[in-house]
Parts: sequence; C-alpha cells; structure tokens
Amino acid sequence: MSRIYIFFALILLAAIAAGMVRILRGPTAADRMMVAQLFGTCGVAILLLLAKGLDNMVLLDIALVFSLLAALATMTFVRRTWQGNDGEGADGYPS
Amino acid sequence: MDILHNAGMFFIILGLPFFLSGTVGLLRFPDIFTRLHALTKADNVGLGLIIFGLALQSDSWLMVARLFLIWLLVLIASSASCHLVARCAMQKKIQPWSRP
Amino acid sequence: MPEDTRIFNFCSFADLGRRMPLRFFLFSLVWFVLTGYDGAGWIIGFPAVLLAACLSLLLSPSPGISISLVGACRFIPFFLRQSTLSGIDVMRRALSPRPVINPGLVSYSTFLPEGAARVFFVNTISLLPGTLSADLHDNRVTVHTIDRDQPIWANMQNLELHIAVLLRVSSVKEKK
Amino acid sequence: MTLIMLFDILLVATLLWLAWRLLATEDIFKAVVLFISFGLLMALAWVRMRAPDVALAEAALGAGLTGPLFLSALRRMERIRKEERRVDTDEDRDDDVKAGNKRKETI
Repeated sequence: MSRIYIFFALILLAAIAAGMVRILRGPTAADRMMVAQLFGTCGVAILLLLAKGLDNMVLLDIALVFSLLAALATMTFVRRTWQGNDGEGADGYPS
Repeated sequence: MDILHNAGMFFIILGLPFFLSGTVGLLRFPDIFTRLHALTKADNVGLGLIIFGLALQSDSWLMVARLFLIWLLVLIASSASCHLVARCAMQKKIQPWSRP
Repeated sequence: MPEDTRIFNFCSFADLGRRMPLRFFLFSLVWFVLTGYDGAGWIIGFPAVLLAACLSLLLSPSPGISISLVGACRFIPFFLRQSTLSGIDVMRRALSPRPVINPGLVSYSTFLPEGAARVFFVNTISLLPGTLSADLHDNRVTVHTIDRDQPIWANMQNLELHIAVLLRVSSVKEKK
Repeated sequence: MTLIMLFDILLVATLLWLAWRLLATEDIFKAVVLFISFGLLMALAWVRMRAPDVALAEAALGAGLTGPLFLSALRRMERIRKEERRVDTDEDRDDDVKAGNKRKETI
C-alpha cells in the first residue's frame, strides 16, 4: 500500500527535474531563482509523501526546514544580490 | 477509517496535477510575472490538497496540527517571496510581457 | 513614528503584561506541535519559547491588530475557495495548447491602514485568482494580472472588505 | 520494490546532471542556483539513505546557510570588481599626471 506514495513522490521528482530546465534557460536571474521556490514547495510535498510511504515521521521536520530555507534563499537573493546592482554581469540579462 | 483513507487518497491524487501544471507554467509562460503566477498559485493549491489528504489519513491530532503548521509556513513563505521577487522586478523596470 | 516612542511603547509594562503571555502561549503551542508529548523536551523548549517571545516583542512590539472571530469564520472559507479557484485557473491556462494569457498591470489604492493589515492584504493578493501584487507605495498597490478581461477591481474590493472585517478595520464605511 | 528503485535512479541521475552543469557552467550566478538545488536534492538523497539527521543538516547547511552566503558573496564580488576597475582608471590617470609632470620637468 505504501508503494503508491512512492509513486506520487516519483511524479513530483520528475516535475522538479523538468523545472530545472528553467535554471539553464531563464533569461533573468529571478527566473533562475524561482526554481529554488519550486524546490521549496515540491520538496515539501515529496518529503511528506515519503514520510507516509516510508513510515518515518522524522521527515516532517525536514519538510519544515525545506520550506523555511528555500524562502530564506529567495529573500537573500532579493535583498543582497539582485537589488541595487545596475544591471551588469551576473544579475539581470546576461550579455 | 477506510472511507477516510480513500478520501485522503482522492485528495492526494487531485493535488498532483496542480504541481505538474505549476511546472508546465514555469516552463511555458513568457515572462517573470506570469511564471510567478503559475508557481505560487498552482503549487500552493497542490500542496494544500496533498496536506489535506494526508491529514485525513493520519491517525493522531498532533500529526494533523503539524501538517497544518507546515502548510501555513509554506503559504506565508511562498506568498512573501513571490511579492518580493515581483517588486524587485518592477524596481528593475522589467517590462511585463503583454499580448502584441 | 520616531524611534524612541517605539522603545517607550515596548517598555510600558501594561502593554508588555498583556502581550507577553499571549505570545508565550502561541510559541509554546508551536513547540508542542513540533515535539509532541515529550516531557523532557521542555528543558530546551522553555528557554527557546521564552527567547522567541522576547525576540518577537523586540522586533514588532505592537502588531496593532485584533482578529474578530466572525471575520475569521467568513474569511477562511472565502480564502480557501478563492485560492482553489486560482489554482484551477492557472492550471487551465498553463495546460491549454496555447497559453491563454493577456497580462497587464492594474493600479489599486487601498483604504486599509498601514502596517499589518496592508501587509496581509498584499500577501493575500498573490494567492487569489489572476492577481499578483507587484509593488506597494503608500496605499497604492500595483497588481499584475494574468488576464485583463477578469473583473480585477471587484475581486480586489471583495478581498479588501473581507480583510477589513477580519482585522476590525473601522474606516470601512468612509469609503463606501 | 522496483518503484523505489526508479525513484532512486531518477534522484541520482538528476544529482549527477546537476553536479555536471554546476561545474561546467560559465555564469557564476547560475552555478550558485544550481548549487542550492543540488543541496536540496542531496537532502532528499540522504533521506533515501535512511539518514534523516544528515538530511536535516544538509538542508540547513546546503540550502539555508551556504546558499545565502554565496549570494551575498556574489554581490560583494561584483562591488569589489567595480571598485577595482575605478581604482585602475584612477591609477592610470595618476600615471598620466606623473608622466605629464615628468614631461614638464624634462622640458
């Protein structure tokens, strides 16, 4: 019975792997960073399903950490990396 | 018990297409803002449905509370970071794509 | 508001006596949910909860909101229904053979007071169908919409009223 | 049983692909984002290796600490590079002025 949860987690992992294409393609830095956000939500869902499928409730704590830290990465990106640069080099549109 | 289990399974299955469409939107939509739309909304609804399904199947109230806490945190985190990214994109004067 | 009045506010003991127990209770609840019925965990949990309550008071001394129960009972179903609709809406747009989108920017001025109510409003916009809060200047919210044909204005007003009832904002009638 | 193996294979393949792209890419910012994703996926891999504690540490360190540190460092690097460029031009100007003075002296 627990195999069906693993199957769902597999589908979500495939969704993440597909979303990774956006890191390579995304024209602006924010497009790349959005994938980290996708990881936040999808990763939490995968961990919850694995927690049910593997019957290991410790994984819920990892899901909590995932959700908070993906948001932390996005916020650092907005505050420290993207803001205040005048559109040159690593940020914005690559040359 | 069995009914709850099946209902939970139903909601989990219902949640998966939302995640998939979030990814599809992330890949297909033309600019930052529309991609943010896809990512924030679809993924949150998908996660909400999965968490609701798992909560129906869980056997203790503590687990339900924990799942609900996770959902709340993800909701706050993703809507705040979505707003920050959009705001920063506006400040950098990135023009939203519009239909020609 | 000048800086020193805020510190004064923080030090006024009547306020502190009212807010500290509430926050302490909330953080204890979070700790309980995270750790379960483990009694020994409170050896670490009690100082952590105390620290969290003090830090939260330092960071935001007065949120200045009071949630009305009736408002919450009306807001939660509204929010759940609307966010589900928004998910379905995005799914429909993303999965159709050609993405059906017609995005644009809409400017909206809100009557919600500065602070928690407005922040809550801006964050909730992003989870509603077809709208995404893109900028906030004073009381002007720039909203990015995915479809300009949707009744954005009416949706926003609806949400605003719900939040005003939820957070007991008094100036609802001035605008109407 | 095969299902969970499929999950593992997909996980490992994505991890390897990420690591390859991370090392091969030219753009530093892209590499940092790939690194954050790598950290999160690595946490999933640790979960599959039945080490949830290591997974917790990996998620906290890999994605939560190192990622933002890299992002901050990127900003600082950018600023330093700009300042260096300015300093260089200043030095050039100084050199020019010195050269001019020398020329004057010789004259």
